Amino acid sequence: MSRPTENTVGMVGLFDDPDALIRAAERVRDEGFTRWDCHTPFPVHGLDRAMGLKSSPVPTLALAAGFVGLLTAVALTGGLNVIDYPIRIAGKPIFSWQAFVPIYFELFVLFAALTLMASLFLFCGLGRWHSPLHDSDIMKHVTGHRFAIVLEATDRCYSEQNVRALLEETGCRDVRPLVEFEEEDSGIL
Amino acid sequence: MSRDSAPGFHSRESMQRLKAEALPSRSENLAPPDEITRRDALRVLMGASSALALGLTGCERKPRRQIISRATGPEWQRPGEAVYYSSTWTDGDFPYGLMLKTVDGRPIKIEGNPDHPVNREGSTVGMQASVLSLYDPDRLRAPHDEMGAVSWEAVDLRVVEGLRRASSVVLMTRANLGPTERALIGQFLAVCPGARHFVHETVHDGTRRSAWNMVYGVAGEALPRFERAGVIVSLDSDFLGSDGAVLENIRSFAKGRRLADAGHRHAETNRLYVVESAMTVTGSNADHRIRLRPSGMGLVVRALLRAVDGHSEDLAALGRVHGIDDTLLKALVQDLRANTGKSLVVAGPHLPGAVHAGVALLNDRLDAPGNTLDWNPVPAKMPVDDPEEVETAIDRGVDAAIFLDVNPVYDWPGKDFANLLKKIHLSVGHGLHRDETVAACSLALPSSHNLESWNDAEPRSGIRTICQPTIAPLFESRQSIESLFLWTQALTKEGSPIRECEDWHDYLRIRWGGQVVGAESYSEQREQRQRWEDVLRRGGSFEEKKAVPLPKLKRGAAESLSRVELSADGYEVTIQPHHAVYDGRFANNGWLQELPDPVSKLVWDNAASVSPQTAQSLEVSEGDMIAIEVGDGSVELPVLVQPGMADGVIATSLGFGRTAGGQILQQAGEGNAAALLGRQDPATPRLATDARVTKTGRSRKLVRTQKQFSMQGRPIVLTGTLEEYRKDAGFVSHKRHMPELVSMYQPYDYSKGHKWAIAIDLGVCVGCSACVIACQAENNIPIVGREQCAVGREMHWMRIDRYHDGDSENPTVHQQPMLCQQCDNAPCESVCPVNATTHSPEGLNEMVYNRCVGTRYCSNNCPYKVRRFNFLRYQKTQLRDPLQELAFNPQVTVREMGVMEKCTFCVQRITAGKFRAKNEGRALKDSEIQTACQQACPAQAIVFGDLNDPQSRIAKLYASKRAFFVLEEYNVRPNVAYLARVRNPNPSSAENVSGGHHG
Amino acid sequence: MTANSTALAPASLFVGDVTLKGLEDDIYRPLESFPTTRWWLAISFTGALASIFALCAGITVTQGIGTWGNNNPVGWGWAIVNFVFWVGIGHAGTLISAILFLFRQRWRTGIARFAEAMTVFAVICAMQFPLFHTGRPWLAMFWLIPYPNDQGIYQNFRSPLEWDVFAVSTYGLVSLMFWYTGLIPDLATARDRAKHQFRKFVYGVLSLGWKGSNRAWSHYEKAYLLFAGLSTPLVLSVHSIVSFDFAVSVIPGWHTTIFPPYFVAGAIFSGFAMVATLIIILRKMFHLQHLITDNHLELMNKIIIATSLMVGYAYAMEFFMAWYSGVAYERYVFLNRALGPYAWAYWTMAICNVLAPQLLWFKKIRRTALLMYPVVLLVNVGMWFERFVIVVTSLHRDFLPSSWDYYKPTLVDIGLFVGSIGIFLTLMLLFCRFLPTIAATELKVVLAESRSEGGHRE
Amino acid sequence: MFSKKFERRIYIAVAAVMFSGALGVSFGAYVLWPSRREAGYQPVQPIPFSHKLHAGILQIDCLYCHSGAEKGPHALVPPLSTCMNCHAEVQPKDSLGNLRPGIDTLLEHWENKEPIRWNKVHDVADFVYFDHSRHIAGEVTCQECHGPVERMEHVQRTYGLKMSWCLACHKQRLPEGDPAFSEGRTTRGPIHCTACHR
Repeated sequence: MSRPTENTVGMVGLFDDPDALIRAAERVRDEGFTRWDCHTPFPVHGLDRAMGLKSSPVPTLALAAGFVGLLTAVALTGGLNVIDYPIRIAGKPIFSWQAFVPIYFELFVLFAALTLMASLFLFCGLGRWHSPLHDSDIMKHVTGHRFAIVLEATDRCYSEQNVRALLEETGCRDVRPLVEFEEEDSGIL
Repeated sequence: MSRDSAPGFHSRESMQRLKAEALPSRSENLAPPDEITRRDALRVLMGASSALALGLTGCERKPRRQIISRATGPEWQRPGEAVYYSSTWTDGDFPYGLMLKTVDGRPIKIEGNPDHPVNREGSTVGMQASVLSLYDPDRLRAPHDEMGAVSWEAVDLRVVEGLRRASSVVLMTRANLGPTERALIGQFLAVCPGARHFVHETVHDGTRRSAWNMVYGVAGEALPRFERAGVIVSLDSDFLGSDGAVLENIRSFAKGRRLADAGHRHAETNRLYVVESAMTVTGSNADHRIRLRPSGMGLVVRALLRAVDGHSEDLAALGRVHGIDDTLLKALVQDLRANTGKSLVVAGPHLPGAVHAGVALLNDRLDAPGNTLDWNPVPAKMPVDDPEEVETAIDRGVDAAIFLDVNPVYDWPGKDFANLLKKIHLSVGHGLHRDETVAACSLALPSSHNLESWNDAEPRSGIRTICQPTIAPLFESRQSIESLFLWTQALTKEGSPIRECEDWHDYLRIRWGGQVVGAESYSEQREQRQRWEDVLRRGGSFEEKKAVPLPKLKRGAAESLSRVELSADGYEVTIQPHHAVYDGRFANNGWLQELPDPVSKLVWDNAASVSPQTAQSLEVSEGDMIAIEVGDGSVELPVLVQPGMADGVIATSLGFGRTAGGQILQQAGEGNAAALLGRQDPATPRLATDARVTKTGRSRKLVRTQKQFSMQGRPIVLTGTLEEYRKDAGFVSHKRHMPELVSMYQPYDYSKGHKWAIAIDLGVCVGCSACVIACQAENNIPIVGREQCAVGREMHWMRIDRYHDGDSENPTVHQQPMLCQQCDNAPCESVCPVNATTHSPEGLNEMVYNRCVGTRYCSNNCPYKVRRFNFLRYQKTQLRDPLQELAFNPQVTVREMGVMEKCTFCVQRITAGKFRAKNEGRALKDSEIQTACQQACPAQAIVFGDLNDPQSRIAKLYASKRAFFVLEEYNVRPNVAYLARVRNPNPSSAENVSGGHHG
Repeated sequence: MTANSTALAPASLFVGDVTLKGLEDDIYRPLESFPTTRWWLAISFTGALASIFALCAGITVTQGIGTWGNNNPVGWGWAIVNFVFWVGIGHAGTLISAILFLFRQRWRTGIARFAEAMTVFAVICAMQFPLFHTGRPWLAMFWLIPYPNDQGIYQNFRSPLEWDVFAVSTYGLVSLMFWYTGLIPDLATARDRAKHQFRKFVYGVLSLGWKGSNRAWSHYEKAYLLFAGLSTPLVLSVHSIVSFDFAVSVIPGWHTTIFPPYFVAGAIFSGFAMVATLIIILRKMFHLQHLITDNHLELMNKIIIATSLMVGYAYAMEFFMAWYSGVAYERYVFLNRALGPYAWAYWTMAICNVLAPQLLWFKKIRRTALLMYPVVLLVNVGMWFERFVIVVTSLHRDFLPSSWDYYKPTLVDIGLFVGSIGIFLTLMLLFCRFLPTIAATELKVVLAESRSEGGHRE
Repeated sequence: MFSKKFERRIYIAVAAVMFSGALGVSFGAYVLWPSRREAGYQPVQPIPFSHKLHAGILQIDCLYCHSGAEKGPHALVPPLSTCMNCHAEVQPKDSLGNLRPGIDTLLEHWENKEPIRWNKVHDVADFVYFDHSRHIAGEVTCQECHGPVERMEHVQRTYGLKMSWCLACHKQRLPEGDPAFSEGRTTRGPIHCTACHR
């Protein structure tokens, strides 16, 4: 096993109170940081605005996917029961769209829901397990009952002293460097 | 070559050709089916069952098959194509003409011979089911002696030796013997000096025949001509069910019931009065039905006789004694008097001679002879011998006994026959199965089946029919009469003509003039051969002869006989042949065991039918066992409560309680009613008037395929009276409320091409159930067994629904054949998720078995409940032997477990008919295609055809004002129209019950 | 302030002094301790029951539907009864989660996770029956799904059974995703609480790398809201479509327009009853009375009364409509239900579903687990009988009296039902042991709110 | 624990599973696709009968031997007597003067009146009720279903004979005014179920 190397990749400020976090976030936002995030055990009301996040594109995507599902359903029922092989059933018209409505609805919902799930992967970083947060015990606080603000070293505005000062200014008593243990890469696997 | 033909027979031309090429001899072309045909027979859903995703067939390609090309193929027979043969049904109670459909050398379906004047195309359930018995794996397959299987040579040696040495020989046969058989028996008796011939049969009309013999002075039988009768009175005669040439009776009775809308104001139908003890098919069709104990029948006849002459005081007495409404009787008498020369009285064969003598007098008084009554000097059945005579003969000592297709050990109306058999040194049992008698004999010889046999019959003067084999014997069997022929031949001196005959077939052919010994010129030979082939093609010779008039009645003899009184001091028991298994000879036939009784809908069982009141007084309910004792005979039977039975009467059937002869009959009910035969008076073996009945405390669940007989006031079967009909031919519209039928959708256009439909005339359907078995035979419908019937899973695609109406003790009966209605707006179709049931442009509700996944939703959603589901592997359970596969119709897929099935209007016949017409470049003719049920129906109540042909019979029936659809108000647009039954009750009778209910 | 709004106040959803840490400990305790002997006994019992299902399904597939009690008029028997029963139960979860979420009912958090799990498991049970009830399941499992094939024939999209395929599979899938989405933050908590490396690894993989990032929360909350928004009409549609199996037919007693709302109400009714049945045991076993409080029970009981009245109304309305329609067949079916050979089933249903829940008008009963327990049990029984009455009594006597018959289940029928209960309970037990049974993250929000509320009050 | 390497492994694993799944399904579907599997079947026959010679070069009409095709459902493989119509005379020999192997076998069977067991090349499931006569009457050439038999030395199955393949032809729309319109049919063949299944 190769020796892990230790890199400091950012700075973490831990808070006990969500309101303090919001205040800190507002500061950080105003300072012009871009590569930073807050980590909370539960969604904190007002934090989005404090962080200056844009509203999520998820609803639009889901709606679009729903319509794709609807069209798929129309194509499926119409294509198979009307165009491909029109069979007389129970004296009903070949294109008995009334009877296809349940399929239309279900596929609308199914497609929208699948898109929601996919957008979670896409936008919420699901499926990205690796994070320096795990390497120390910061994550333990975050999923428990404390609130963290993380500023990444790659940010343009980042410098260790600056950031530490900034966080302490906002009333953070627990500022820690974010450390990443990097194992030496050996091949793809 | 061309000859007259009744209109509307299936594939007339091709059949003529095929019949012309009937088999020249047994040895040629009768090879057992080879492998091509075996494969063709097996239209099983094998592919579909293994076809998974993508319609894949697992890892292997589907099994590869071979085509076997013969060295020389018979030119007239193409694989897979049907060939028809004429023949005769010699197995049953009457030798009806048969038309046998064979495919690749195996008979698969039996129809009536349309040329046969007695039955025409009609067939009985027994005839239809005969093909199943042919392939019965339980048949005795080789001759056996006490030690085991032996060769026929050894058998013949032993029998001939035995007969030579014997000083006393008994030959026992059935009553239904052809003229050639009778001739051969005569020759046998001549060469075997100690031999006596006895005829044994439990179902016979000996009592009636001997009464006729006495009153007319001549042997023979009276032939009722129902078609000419305006008023028919039946005294316990089930002439539509079991008495006489039933197919002819039904046809001629229906003739007198059929109505056409034109001239409905003056429409006439016959009127049927039934005085009966048990509820029968005939009673179910009565316009007036009187319940009466058999012992009262004599009184009725005498009272009627006097009343017709104007002395009606006896009628009132009858009312007092038997509780009969005398206004009805008075109306009946009036009717009879008004219809002199057009009325007919018949009495059941089990009734005592006094009744028959009285009936003869009454008919004479009503001028029936020559009008509604003819004479047949040559009855199909020989008179039955007195059982006591046989017993005495055996008691005196018999060295050898030969039993040809009789089963006395099972149904002997006397002493324990098995014990009698033990006294005989050499007993020879010849039978289809190893039945009770064959098993008890020293030699057990397998008989060939009807369809493997040569024979003939002469049921009427001028009608002689031939029975020819359509398949070589499947086993090492021999026709029983052929055995007798060979033994006779061996006993005969060299040089006599019988020695010249090669075999029984030869003997028969010579007697038919098909071959004169020492052939003359070539042209003469050719003419003989031509004549013989003509006989084979037509199925016999049917000469148009003038009806034989009834012999002059000897009034004195009749009057004295009619005065014989019958004592009655107990429960009265009548014993009738079973509607399906007859006297027990068909007990191993699953189709027949599972055919619901037309009256009680009972399957697989025998029962003691009693009226509700009798059941109450006996303190029994359905299924409770009662012991019936008559004289020294007794039987234990489960009770069946049957409305319409006369109080104090127990009706039961023969044919159950078989103990040997196959696996199917093991499932059937116990209780052999033959134990009661002739115990009170050997002269009236099937009637007892002093029976003792006790409750045993045991019970047996009776399985009935219909449990509810009330129509619940629903407009299902619509009926009206003749008076209503005369007033308004469209009386059905008043019988129910019909809302306006609206649909969201534009209906499909069916005006192009064909539009198939069926019309069923309820006015002429008597409910005989021949259609049910015909359907089963045509469509490879499995039997499911007694246990499965008990949980309501019978598979019949067609059933006869029966409803009781009015008086709960003596109900009016409505019957309705119910089959898939092929609805244009079929509720079943829209609910099938996999498109397994769809609608054809010809209006058929199609069912694709290989697509069906078995959700049963279609069946749930069927308002008529005519769909049937393969809950288990019914075909597999039924097929105990690959042999049985040969009975399959190769044109119909055999359904596997988990598949829904239903009536298709015999789509295989429709397709075949259409293709034939198209290939011949002509339009389809009306009635060219017949469904199996239609073809079998003796009353011609079912008509199938193309509604788009305005000249077709079906189109005319659809236009009839009597036509209605069941559940029409649901707007499913069925394609089966029912023609309302028009009953003809006497308008002057108090009991003027009209059927059909409103709301 | 009305009692209701008090009950709905966040503070009323906890008993005693609950801290964020304590709450988390209480919820995660079962996951982090070794299973008790009781649990092992319970799961061996339910596992044995579940194996009965496998046995009976095997018998059915190899020998045919003939091993069941179905016959000719009664083409559907216990299998479809069980299907509708389980689907009905499967409705409470999504309903509690989605609809109550949309209505911002805070009390949902205590029971939502559990109810959602119940949904997923009930749908799993439900899905078995339509498949095994077909005569040829080995074909049905393919031929009901549209995929390219060489047969050239496809499904009939007019059939309610085909709608079922789409509805139930969509519902199952969406419920699963909804449930799992809710689980992700809690799984992350489990991961971070884990002491053992293996446990950490498993929960780590399952939580898909959740880091509680607010950028993620922002999308997550939107997505969750949308899941709720989609699930709400879905849950209504699914049981409507299940009811179409009957309502679209022509059979008297089935062909009724009241069925969709009646079925949905019934589903909610049975779903809440089943949640109550199980959660009362759960909170006792895992000592969660302070998180799943009597307030929760009372609120559920109120919904049970409400839906019981709806169901009762539907029963009455069916009779009224049968009479009012003037159709003899309809009238007969309902008279036959109440007075015919299956009257015992009908009255069992009516007593369990309409009469028994009336006890819940008493506050004492509503708030006492022991007293309400028999009532909710009876509702479970009654709702099974409701489906039995609908399926069997309508079929056994329909239009033509000639085909009328009686239906009796066989041991295989019973085995399949008991087996499905086994499957359900086994999954439930596994769930209780390996996944957080209460939505910890959401409860933390509520707790936080209740704190701030409390703070305001002080 | 959740290193980049771990992450990468999972990605690779997921990608591999998805890829191989997709590959497996498409390959399986390709290999097992029924018409593809059924097509090309060419069993060895007991007599190396050459359709190329008889139907192609000698131009014997198909219906001469397969005489049932015009008249009924089965086309029929001829009885040996049909072969002997010609081969009683035509008995080609090889350079050594021996009878050609096929002829040899034929004559042997004919002498012994022994049937020949041919391997069935064109076969459909038992629940398909195919009728040759209707197709011949509908002017469907033999080759449309059997392929260019007259060019085949040994017959092989050209098409899979699966339902979708049948339907492709049956579903072809007829031109307006076709006589079939008067029968209510607008496609080349009937497409309702009982046309082939019952």
